[in-house]
Amino acid sequence: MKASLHTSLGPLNLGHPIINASGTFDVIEADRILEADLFSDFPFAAYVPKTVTLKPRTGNEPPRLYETAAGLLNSIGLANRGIENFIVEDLPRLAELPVPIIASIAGENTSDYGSCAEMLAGRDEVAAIELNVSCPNVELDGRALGCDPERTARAVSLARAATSKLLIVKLTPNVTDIVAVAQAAAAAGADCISVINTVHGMALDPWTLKPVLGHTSGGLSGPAVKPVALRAVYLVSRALDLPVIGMGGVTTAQDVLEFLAAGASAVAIGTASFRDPVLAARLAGELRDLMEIRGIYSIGQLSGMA
Amino acid sequence: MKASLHTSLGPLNLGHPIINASGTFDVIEADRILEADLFSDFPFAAYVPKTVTLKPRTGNEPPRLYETAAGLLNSIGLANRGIENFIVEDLPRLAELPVPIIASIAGENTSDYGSCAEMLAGRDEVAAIELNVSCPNVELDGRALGCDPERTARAVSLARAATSKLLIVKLTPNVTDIVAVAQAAAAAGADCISVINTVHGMALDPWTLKPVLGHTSGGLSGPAVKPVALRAVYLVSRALDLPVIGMGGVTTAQDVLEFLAAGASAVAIGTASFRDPVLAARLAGELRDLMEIRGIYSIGQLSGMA
Amino acid sequence: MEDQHIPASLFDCPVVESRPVGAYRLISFVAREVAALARPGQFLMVRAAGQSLDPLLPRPIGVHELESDLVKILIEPVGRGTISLAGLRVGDRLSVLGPLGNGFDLTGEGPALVVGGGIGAAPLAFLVRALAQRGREVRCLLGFKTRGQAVAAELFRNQKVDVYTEDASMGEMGLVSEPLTGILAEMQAGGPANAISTAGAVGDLRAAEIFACGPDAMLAAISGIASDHGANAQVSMAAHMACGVGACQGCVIRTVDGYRRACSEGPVFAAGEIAW
Amino acid sequence: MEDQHIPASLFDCPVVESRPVGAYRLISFVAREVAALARPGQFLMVRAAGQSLDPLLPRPIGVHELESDLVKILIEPVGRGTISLAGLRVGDRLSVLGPLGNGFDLTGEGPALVVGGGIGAAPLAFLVRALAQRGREVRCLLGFKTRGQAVAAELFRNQKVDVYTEDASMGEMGLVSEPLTGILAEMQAGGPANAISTAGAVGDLRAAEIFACGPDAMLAAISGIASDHGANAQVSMAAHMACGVGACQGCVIRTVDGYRRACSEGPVFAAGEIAW
Ligand SMILES: Cc1cc2nc3c(=O)[nH]c(=O)nc-3n(C[C@H](O)[C@H](O)[C@H](O)COP(=O)(O)OP(=O)(O)OC[C@H]3O[C@@H](n4cnc5c(N)ncnc54)[C@H](O)[C@@H]3O)c2cc1C
Ligand SMILES: Cc1cc2nc3c(=O)[nH]c(=O)nc-3n(C[C@H](O)[C@H](O)[C@H](O)COP(=O)(O)OP(=O)(O)OC[C@H]3O[C@@H](n4cnc5c(N)ncnc54)[C@H](O)[C@@H]3O)c2cc1C
Ligand SMILES: Cc1cc2nc3c(=O)[nH]c(=O)nc-3n(C[C@H](O)[C@H](O)[C@H](O)COP(=O)(O)O)c2cc1C
Ligand SMILES: Cc1cc2nc3c(=O)[nH]c(=O)nc-3n(C[C@H](O)[C@H](O)[C@H](O)COP(=O)(O)O)c2cc1C
Ligand code: FES
Ligand code: FES
Repeated sequence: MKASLHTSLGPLNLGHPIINASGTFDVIEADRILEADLFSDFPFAAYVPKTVTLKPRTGNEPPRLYETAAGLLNSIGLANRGIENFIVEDLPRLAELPVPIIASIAGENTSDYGSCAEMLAGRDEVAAIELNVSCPNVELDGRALGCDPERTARAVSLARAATSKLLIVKLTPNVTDIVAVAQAAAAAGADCISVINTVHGMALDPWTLKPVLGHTSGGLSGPAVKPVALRAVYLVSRALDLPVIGMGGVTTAQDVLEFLAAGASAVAIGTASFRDPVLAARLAGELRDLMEIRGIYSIGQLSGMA
Repeated sequence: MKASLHTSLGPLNLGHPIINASGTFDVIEADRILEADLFSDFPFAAYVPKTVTLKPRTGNEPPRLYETAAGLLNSIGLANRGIENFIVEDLPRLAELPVPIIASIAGENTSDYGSCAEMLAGRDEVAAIELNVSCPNVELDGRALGCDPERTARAVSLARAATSKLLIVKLTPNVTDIVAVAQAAAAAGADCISVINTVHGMALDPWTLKPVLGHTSGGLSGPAVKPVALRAVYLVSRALDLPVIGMGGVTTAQDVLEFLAAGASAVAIGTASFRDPVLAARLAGELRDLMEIRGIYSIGQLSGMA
Repeated sequence: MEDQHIPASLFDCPVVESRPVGAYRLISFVAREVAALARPGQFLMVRAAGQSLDPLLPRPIGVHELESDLVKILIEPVGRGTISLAGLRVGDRLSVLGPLGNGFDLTGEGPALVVGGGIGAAPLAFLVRALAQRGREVRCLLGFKTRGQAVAAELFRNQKVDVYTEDASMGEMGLVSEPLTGILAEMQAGGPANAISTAGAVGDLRAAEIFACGPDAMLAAISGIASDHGANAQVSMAAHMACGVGACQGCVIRTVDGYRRACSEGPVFAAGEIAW
Repeated sequence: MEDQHIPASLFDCPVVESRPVGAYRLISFVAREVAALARPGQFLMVRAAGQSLDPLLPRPIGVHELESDLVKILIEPVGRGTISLAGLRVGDRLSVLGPLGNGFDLTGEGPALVVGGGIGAAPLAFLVRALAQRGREVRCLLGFKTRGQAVAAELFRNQKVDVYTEDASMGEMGLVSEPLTGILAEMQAGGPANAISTAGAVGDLRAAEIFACGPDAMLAAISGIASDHGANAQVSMAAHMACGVGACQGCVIRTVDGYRRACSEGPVFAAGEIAW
């Protein structure tokens, strides 16, 4: 018997549960630079472009990256060409992808979320909108809007009012109570929760002993944060009756299996794509094998098994 | 010119800045089991015994340990024989150590902190008291008393009223705003801040896909959390005019150097002692070398350099 | 079990042999002090020497055998730590803390029934040899899932070993605990005390004694059989460990007297002490 | 610099040579496709193949030289990633993504002044050879801190190289940027355009052109000298990278037009583009 990898996020059907994490995979650039034909042979079940904002952002001062033990610190600072350019230049090209597009948006204040959602509301190429309320690299103190349940709820309400598209809210782990923020998002109309964005952290240059990152601190991703992410998925999926997209340190098919068992309906790959640029293409098959040797034949059976 | 490693935590003078993290080094057991004579040749500049509580605690259901990427999850649950036994059985033996003793105490509620501090107040063997308000393994939701600035302040006030000994408050990173909790502790009379206790996390058994730990979730330590710890030290030491003990993932002399540069006055070693049981004996010498090649000749000069 | 205060130290040891034994890997390294001090059932905290943080911590590994200055360990690669150990080759170095733990109590005099399951067989080769050297009658039963594991029985060179596999690919088919009742009765009958029909009293040194290492379920079954027959049983228990020296309280086993640390109060416990 | 759309792929490559070259390590591996496609100044994202998470990510490493199916890289072990790469031995395998980045633009015709600092010399051997093959007059200056690094100059086998060390332990003493003004003037004078006294106009193909790779401070100094003499300069910039393919926005360099990604819009930039 062959395990089915089909899964869904509310009304959004996915051929398998593995998608990319926003900001870590650029299909247009990758298709240009790599030999692989990514538009016809796309490894993920949905495509999440880099977060866009109302106005273009140049991003934070470099250096923006530093490897730590089993982790990566970044302080990109949501560098992007703005939602206009995204809609005009990228969306038409992205529409050629054989999978749904989940646009990711962020704002400098709650009203930006409403404005951005409104601009995407009429775009048929966009299957769902992810509200990134959790980037730690915008404010210097690493305090994202999503640290506050009320501001989160306000941002979600404004987006909800602007569109009937599937609304995913991506939360930060840098809070005392992630479940409270998730509940606030749900009450305000979120259809799905993504956890986790990066964990705030910092590194010093080994020689100068000054902060390595131009932005002083940054967000930690990769295998180092997997235990934090798994716990967030477990808690949020138990507390809420919404589908959860799990991410944070997923590097192997075994990790995907664990995030699904913890309660996720889909799993996103970020940092691991940097480590192994062809990882995504292998994962779905390996996941099926791991499910079958355990006698698990559907994602539904697996999801929340823990 | 030889660098001086002398440092201090308020009135408490230390021969060098490297101490052990509570719960990770048991000098009585280690002296019994290992060939080394730890009572005469003690590697740390102060000794912090395992946290004790008013009543004995059996601790959490096993398994209590699991290795993750560059990290260790534990859910010991403050297993200890109670403060009475600690005072009667351990303290006389510990008094033989050539270094100051920093007793670590925790409570199930704020008043326990007052009671425990009172019991230690008259013990000359105890140079300082660390209030562990941050153990993630007592409550099932991982919510330590130290997640709440007000409860933290109350626990500190009660301990402060009970003793004039140096009071160290050990904080959890599992909060939205660690500086706010540190400030509450300081306002309530803390003399020194320790950061960080473990980061909440979780792991699943790779085969059964159930939580590995008997307690479901646990606390993450080791190199994986170093960026989180370094950031906490940097923020807290800048915001407060109190000495800071830095810890979380310190594994090499370079790490010690970085924590001091980030603002710590002393640095504690936890998980790394499991990896290398003779690490502590080497670190002070290696730290001096790293300081000298950088032209740094005192901890004061180094502290806060970042 | 009694603690005999053998001082443990940290050693940096060169690997001089590394070869597959079926699904396992046999690794020999030079560690004179460990070889001089270790007793059967003791363990070592072992990791590949060096700076790599993957894996982060050493793993508890039983002493499989000693041969002059050499210590031998047998590794089943199941996860991050053991896969790394199984990858060691001649010339690589090991960081070794030990010997640790109490080991088996060999001071009894009755016939010994040594039972191993899977990689739990690893520390038993040394045990069987030591028991035989003390002049005790020894029978050894080893159970495995598959032939790939069962070939490890060849490491018990000069000892007669009965092998059981779950898939009948080698030796007898079935779980090693199944024939136990019969064998135990047989051994008790052959014992000089000859008091088996009334079930030899615990503590009777001439009664058969069981020594076991393997999965919890196997040890629990053996414990039940032993108590039914009034035979002593010593079981070596597994637990995830961090410090290995009693400091972290991480490796506790549930006993009838509460939690006990596998590293410093075990790993060998009287079967009757364990809260199965 | 112009992008010539050479498709990059991921390869698993066996190491066939690994030897110290002073303070650096030279590693050769089989990578037919990379050897066929790579141009001077391009780089590879490289890590030891396998499951170890330490280090986690590949590192950008310039193509040092090509030799039929072999790609050679020169490693300065400074941190987690490069120390791991320098530890590779014959028979180990590398995971290699590439070739990546734009590389140097070799289409000019004037004399070429190639300047390297420290490990920045690594990609220049290939460059010098390619320039010479195009019939361009080439002078090469390499600066190092110490003799341990400077022995890497021996890798520029058939090329005349002027070596400078800061501690005078090999070649001339001093920074490589110091003699530059004089040499540049000399080369411009020798150039067929012969318009040096009025400082050869930018874009004049017969004017001397500088190609440089090394620490930022060196590149900034060279850039200043080049602009003083109206010479073109192409500089290869360093940045920490994660994706290597323009996706993460992590490797940006501050240019006069804002941030540019070193991996996909560089690593080679016209010196005048950089906001020093
Ligand atoms: C006293 C003692 C002696 C031992 N002797 C040997 C020996 O000689 N040879 C040998 O190969 N192994 C031995 N082990 C077991 C070995 O320590 C574990 O298999 C090892 O810790 C697993 O680590 P890992 O990183 O490879 O696997 P992990 O990634 O930690 O775990 C992989 C899987 O194995 C399970 N697992 C891990 N450790 C244990 C454990 N201790 N008990 C039960 N399940 C576990 C996990 O739950 C998981 O399903 C011994 C253990 C103890 C306590
Ligand atoms: C296009 C390109 C080509 C390169 N070619 C080579 C090469 O051929 N051979 C070679 O040995 N190295 C080369 N490098 C540099 C190499 O990638 C870095 O040294 C490496 O990333 C350092 O990683 P690490 O883990 O060893 O050190 P880390 O632990 O990351 O850092 C150690 C120290 O080095 C500093 N550092 C790290 N990376 C860089 C960097 N890229 N620039 C400046 N300082 C840095 C850090 O700030 C720190 O002080 C190249 C870099 C680029 C961008
Ligand atoms: C370089 C980098 C850039 C990122 N940019 C974004 C972003 O634009 N929007 C967003 O929602 N998350 C962003 N993230 C967070 C990831 O989407 C993901 O939540 C996080 O990295 C954890 O997953 P991982 O451990 O698999 O990387 C970024 C992460 C990295 C490492
Ligand atoms: C096994 C274990 C037990 C611990 N027990 C305690 C404790 O009793 N009291 C306490 O304050 N912290 C305890 N901690 C936390 C450590 O003291 C330290 O804050 C944390 O592990 C981070 O440091 P590290 O990364 O160096 O281990 C424990 C940590 C571990 C791993
Ligand atoms: S492993 Fe630490 S107490 Fe046993
Ligand atoms: S390294 Fe990712 S954009 Fe350059």
